[in-house]
Amino acid sequence: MDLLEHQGKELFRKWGLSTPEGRVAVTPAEAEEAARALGPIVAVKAQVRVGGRGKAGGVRVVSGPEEARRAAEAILALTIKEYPVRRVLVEAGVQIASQLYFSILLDRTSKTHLAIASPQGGMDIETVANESPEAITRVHIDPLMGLQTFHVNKLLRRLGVPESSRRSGAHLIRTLYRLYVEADATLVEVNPLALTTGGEVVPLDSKVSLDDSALFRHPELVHYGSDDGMDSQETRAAAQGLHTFVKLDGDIGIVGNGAGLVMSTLDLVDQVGGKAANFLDVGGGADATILSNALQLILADGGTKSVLVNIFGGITRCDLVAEGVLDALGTVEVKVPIVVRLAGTNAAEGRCILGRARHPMLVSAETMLEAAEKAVEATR
Amino acid sequence: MDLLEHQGKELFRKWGLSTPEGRVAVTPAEAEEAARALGPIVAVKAQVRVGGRGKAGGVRVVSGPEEARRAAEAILALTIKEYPVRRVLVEAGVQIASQLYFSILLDRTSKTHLAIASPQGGMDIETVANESPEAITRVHIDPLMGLQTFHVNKLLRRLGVPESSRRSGAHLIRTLYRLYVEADATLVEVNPLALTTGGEVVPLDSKVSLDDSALFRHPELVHYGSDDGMDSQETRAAAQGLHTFVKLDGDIGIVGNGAGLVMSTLDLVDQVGGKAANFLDVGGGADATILSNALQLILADGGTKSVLVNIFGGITRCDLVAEGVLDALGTVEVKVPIVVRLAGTNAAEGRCILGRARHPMLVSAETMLEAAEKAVEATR
Amino acid sequence: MAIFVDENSWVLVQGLTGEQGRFHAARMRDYGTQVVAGVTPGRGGQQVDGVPVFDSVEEAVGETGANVAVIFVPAPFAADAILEAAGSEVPLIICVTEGIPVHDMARVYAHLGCRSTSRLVGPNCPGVISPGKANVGIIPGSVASPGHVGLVSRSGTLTYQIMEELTHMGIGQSTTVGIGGDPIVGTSFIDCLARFEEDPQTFAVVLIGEIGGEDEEKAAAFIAENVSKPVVAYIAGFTAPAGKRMGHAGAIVSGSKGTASAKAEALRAVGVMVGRNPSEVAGLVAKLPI
Amino acid sequence: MAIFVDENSWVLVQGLTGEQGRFHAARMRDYGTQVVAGVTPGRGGQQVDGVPVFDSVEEAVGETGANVAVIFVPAPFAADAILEAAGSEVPLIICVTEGIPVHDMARVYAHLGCRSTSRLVGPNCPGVISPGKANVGIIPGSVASPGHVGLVSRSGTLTYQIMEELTHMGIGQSTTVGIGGDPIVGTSFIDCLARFEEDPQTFAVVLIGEIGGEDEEKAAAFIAENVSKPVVAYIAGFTAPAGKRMGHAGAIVSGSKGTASAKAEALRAVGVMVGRNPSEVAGLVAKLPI
Repeated sequence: MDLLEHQGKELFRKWGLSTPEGRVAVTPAEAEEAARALGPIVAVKAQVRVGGRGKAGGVRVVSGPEEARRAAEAILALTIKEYPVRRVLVEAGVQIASQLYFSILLDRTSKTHLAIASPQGGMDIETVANESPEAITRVHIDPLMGLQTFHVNKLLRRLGVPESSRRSGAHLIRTLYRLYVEADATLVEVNPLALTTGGEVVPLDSKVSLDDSALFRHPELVHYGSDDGMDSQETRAAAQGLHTFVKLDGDIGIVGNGAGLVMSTLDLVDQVGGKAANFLDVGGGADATILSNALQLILADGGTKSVLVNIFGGITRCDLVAEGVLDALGTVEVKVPIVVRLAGTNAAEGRCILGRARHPMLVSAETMLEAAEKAVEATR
Repeated sequence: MDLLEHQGKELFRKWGLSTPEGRVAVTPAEAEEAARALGPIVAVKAQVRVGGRGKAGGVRVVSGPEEARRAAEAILALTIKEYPVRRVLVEAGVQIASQLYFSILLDRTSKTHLAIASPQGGMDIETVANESPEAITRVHIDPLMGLQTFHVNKLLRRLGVPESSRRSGAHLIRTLYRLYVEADATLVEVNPLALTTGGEVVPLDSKVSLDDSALFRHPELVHYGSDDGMDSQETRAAAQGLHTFVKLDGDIGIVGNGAGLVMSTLDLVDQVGGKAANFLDVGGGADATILSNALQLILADGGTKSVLVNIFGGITRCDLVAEGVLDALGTVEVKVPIVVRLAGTNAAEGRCILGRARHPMLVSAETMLEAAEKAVEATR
Repeated sequence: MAIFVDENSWVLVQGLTGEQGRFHAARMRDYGTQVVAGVTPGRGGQQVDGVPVFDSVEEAVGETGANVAVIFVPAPFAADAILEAAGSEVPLIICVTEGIPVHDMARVYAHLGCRSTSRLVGPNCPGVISPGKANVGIIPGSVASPGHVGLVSRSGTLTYQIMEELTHMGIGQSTTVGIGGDPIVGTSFIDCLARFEEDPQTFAVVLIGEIGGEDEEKAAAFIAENVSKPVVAYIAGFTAPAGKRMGHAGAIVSGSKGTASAKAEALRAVGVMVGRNPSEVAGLVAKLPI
Repeated sequence: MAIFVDENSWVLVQGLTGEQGRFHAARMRDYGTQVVAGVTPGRGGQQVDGVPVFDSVEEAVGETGANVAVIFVPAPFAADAILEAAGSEVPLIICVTEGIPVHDMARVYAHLGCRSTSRLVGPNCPGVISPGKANVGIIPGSVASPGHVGLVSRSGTLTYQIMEELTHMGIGQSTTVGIGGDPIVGTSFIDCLARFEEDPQTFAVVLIGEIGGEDEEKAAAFIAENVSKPVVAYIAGFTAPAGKRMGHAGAIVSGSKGTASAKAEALRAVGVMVGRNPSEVAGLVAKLPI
C-alpha cells in the first residue's frame, strides 16, 4: 500500500519526527486558509500515489494566501499519470541549505534491509545512480541485528550532514528505521530531505509503502488505503476481494488463476497483436462467485472489446469457473465476446456447461494460444 | 543486582503482569494494617536478598490482622544467612490449585537465553533437577530471534497449564521475557508460580537479577540497589566505587588488583591455613586514593587480624600503591599487620617507599606464597 | 533419484486440522505421498483422516520420524511454524502459505541462514513433486509424469500449464520445484539448479521466471559457471508495466529493474534457450538431444 | 609462528583518542607492535602520537590495511564498535572494554557466529601477546619472553603473575591469550587450544581458569580428544562462596555449578596437571620434557 505524502508524514510525526507544519486542502479556498495560517511562504503539493508530480506541475512554492489559492486551483485541475488530483498539501516553507536523499527499503537481492543516502537530493535517485553513482551510499542492515550506531554515523557522513546537525540527522535516521520496522513498511523514502539554514534535518517529502500482508497487525493504518485518490476500478476490485487487479491501457479484459499464468496470458495476447485492458488473478480455489464478480468488474469498463478467461484447474475446479461465467452472463448485459479456455481439473465438465448455455457471446478455446488469438480477433 | 521480592514484583506490574495485592511493612503494626486491608488470609514474607528464607521461617501464611502482626514480629526478628530482615511483604492470599516453576536466564554454555519450566514448583529447582530431571523443560531462545509462539506453547504444555488458562499463562511468559530483555535482567525466576483455582497463572514469588553493567540505560532501576537490606560493609564499598568487594567470614583482609589474582590469593591463604575476611579487587590502574579507601574499608572491620595486599603491577603502578598504603596508615589507626607484596611495574620503587616509612605494622613480602604465609602467621 | 522429495519422504502437515491442510493432505496421500503426521497446537491426540495430530513439531518428529514439513497455517502464524520446524531440525520445510509479512520472512531467512540446517522452500509456493514418488504441496498430480526434466519455477498454475504440455508431449519430469512468488523465499533458482545438475535422473532443466528481483540474472550467472545440462527458460511479464505488483508479492518491475526482457537477455547470453510462451517452451524441450 | 597476532599484525585502535586508547596504543608501539590507525567517529583527520585517526573502521581499513582491531571504547558503545569492526571484516577483533551489558554481548555473539568471519577475543580481556612479535591489548610486555609455551586465560593480572614466573625460570611463551572474564566471550579455551595444538612454535599449553560457567569442563573434553601437547592448568577460586560474583562478571558459582574443584577434577581426569598456585604451575611447566 503506497501512502500519500501527507499520510506518510502523519506516520513520521506519530513516530516522533518533526515535519514542516501543513494542512490538507481539497478546495482552493481551504488552501488559501491554510496558507494564511502557515506563514508567508508555503508549498502547495498534489497528493497522488504516483511519482513525477513535480515535472507534471503538481508542486508550487508560493507567497501568500492569494497565490496559494491560485496554485491549488491549478493543481486540483491536474490529472497526473491518469490520477486526478483530489487534494493538495499546503505546507509551511522551509529555509533550505541543501537537499539530500534518504531511504530505507527491503533489498531482495541481499534479503536484508537497505538504507540509501545521497547528498544529491531533490531529483530521481535512479538518475543520480546512473549519473553519479559515487554520490550514493548503500548500507545493508541485518534484519535481526537492526540499525547500529556505526550505520547511522556512516549515513550521516555520506549525507554530508555537518557535525552541528548530527543529533537532528541521527534522530531522523533512527526514527525512520523504527517506523520502517514497526509499521511493516517495505519503503520509507525522503526526497528531498532538507538540511535547513538553521541546521535542522527535515523531511520535505515522504514516500512510504506498507506491506499489505502485514496490515492485519496494524488495523490503525488500514484506512490510508481507502482514502480517495485511487483509480475507481482498482478500488472496486479491492472492495470485492479481487486484490490482484491492475488496470492496463488496452481493450482485452483478462481473467486467469495464478499470477504467473495471467502474466503469461498478457504476454501471449501481446504476441498475437492485442493489448490487455487489465491484469486480474482470481487466485487458487476460485469459485463461481469470484469468477462472476471478476467478469462483471471487467465488463463494466466501457472500453473493453473482448474478454479472455484463462483457467488452469488445479485446486480450482473448471466446472465452478464455468458456472461463474454463466452467472455473470445472467447478471449483466454482455455485448463483447468472452473467450474461455479451461484446462486441468474438471475442464471437460466446464466446457460442457458452457457449451450447453449456447450464449452468443461465449467463445470456447482449446489452448492458450488459440484463446489469445480469438480474443484479439474479436477486437478488430 | 539482585532485587528483593517486592521490587521484582513492582517490575512485573510495570511490565503489565498482575501480582497478588500486597504491601511492604517495616513494623508489626504496619503488617497488621496491611493485613486488614488485604483480606482474611495473607502471606507475610521476609524481604531479603538470599534464597532459603522459607526454611529459615521467613514465610508465614496467616489469618487476620492480629496473626499477621505476630508473624511480622517474628520474621522481623530473624537474621537469614547473615542478612537481618528489615522489612516484610504482606500479600493477599491466593487459592492455589498447583504450584509451578518458571524462569528465564542467561545460559553461559549456549550463550543464548534459556527458559526453564517445571510443573513441580515451590521447591528448589536444583533439587527437582536432581530428583526428577524429566519434570524440567529447558527452551533455548535465540537472542536475535527472541521468544516465539512455539516456545510459549511448549512451555505452557510442559508446565501443565490447562487449555482454559493458556491465555493467562502465555501473557505471563511473554511479559516476563519482555521484562528480562528490556530491563537487561540476567535472571527472572518465579517459584512458585501459582495456577489458581480460578484458572489464573499468578506469580507468588519473584527473583530478579539485573545486569549491573546495563544499569546506565535504566536510571529508574538503580535505586533498587541502594535500598537497605545489604550488608553494610558491602554497601560502603559500593559507595566508594569498590564494586568488587565481597564479604567473607575469615579474619585476613585481602586487597589485590585483578579478579583472578585476588581469587588466587584467597586460595593461597587457605592453602597455608588462613581464612580470608573478604574479596576486594581494586581493578586495573588503581591509584593511591583507591588503595587507601580499600585499606580503610577493610581495617574498619573489627574482626580483621591481618591484611594482605597483593599487587601485580601492569597498568597499575606499584609506587602509587605504596603511597596509597601509607596514606591509609596515616589516616586511620592500624593495629594489625599489613603484609604487602608488590611485583611488576615500579615494584622496586614501591618497596623502597614502604621501606622508608618504617611503619611497625608494615610487613614486606617477595612472593605471593611468602605474603600469604606472613599474613596467616600474623593472625596466630 | 529426483531432488528434495521422493519415496523416502515422510511428511508432516503443519495446520492439518485446518480446511486447507486437510484438503491438501488428502490429495497428497491420494498421490501416494507418505503423510505421517499433522501438527496443530492444542489438538494433539486427535486424528484427521487417520493421520495422527500432535501439539508440536518436536513431538510429531519424535513419534513418527517425519523428515519433511509442509505448512498450511494462516499467514500470521506461518513464520512461527517455519521456525518451529527448523527448531526441530526437520531437513525440508515447504511453506505453501501466501501473504506472510515480508519483515517476518526477512527475520526468518536471516535466522535460518545461520542457526539451522533446514532447507526452506517457499513461502507462497505450490510445493515440490517428484512424479511417481511424492507430491508435497498443492501441485495437481494429474499434470505430472515421471521422467528426466527438472522444473523450477516462481509460479504455480503457469508451471502446471508447462508441466501438462510436457506430459502431453511424452516428456516426463524428475522433480518440479515451485520456489514461490514472494520477495524473500528460502530456496532460490540457484539452489535448485545445483541440485538438478547433480541429480542423475535429471537430463535437462526448465526454469520458469517472472518479473521482479534479480534471481533470474543470478541464475544465468550460475548456469554459465556450473550447469552442464541443457536449460530452457520462460519468463512471464514482458508486458507488465513498471511499479505495479502483478499478483505475486515479488512480481514487480522497480524503475528499470526486474524487467522480463533483461532477464531473458541475461539467460540467452549464457546459452539458455528462452521460449516466448508455454507451448514454445515445451517445444524447445522436445527438441533437446536428451 | 605463534597464534592470532605476530609481526604481520597491523593494528587499528578503536577509541584511540580516549585516555585509555592513547595510553595503551603508546605502550603497544613501544613494544614494537605496528599500530597503523585509530578510529573515533567525528575525529577523522586528526593524529594521535603520529597515528592517523579515521571516522570509521571501514575507512581505516581501506586506507591502512589494518588486520587487527583493538577496542578501548567505553562499555555503552563497545558492542557497536565490535559490530563495526566485524562489518568491515577485520579478521581479529580484541575487545579490552570491561562492563559491556551481557544482553548486548548475547546479541553480538549470535550475530558474529553467523554473519561474520571475524574472530572476537574478549571482551573484558587483557588482549593477546606473542612475545617479541606483537602485543595487542594491555598485557605488560615486561613479563613476557619469547618461547614455546602457549598461555590461555580468563584472567589478567593472574596471567601476568604466571607469565612472569615462567619468564624468571627461563621459560618463554609462544602466545598468551587473555580470553576475558565475562559470561559471554568471543573466543573460548577450546578455540585457543585448537590453535596452539596446530602451532609449531607451541610445545605445551598453560590454561588458567576460574570459577563460573563450564568452559574449563568443555576444554577438558576437548583436550581428551584433540590435544596431544602437554597441558598444565590452574584454577582460581577454590575458596569462593556460592552465589557471589568474584570481580569478573563471569566468576560466580551458581548453586553447585561452576566450582573450582569440579573444574580441576575434570581437567585432571583427562591427564592435565593442575597446579595449586601460580608458582606450582610454573614449576610443573619447568618439569615438562619439552
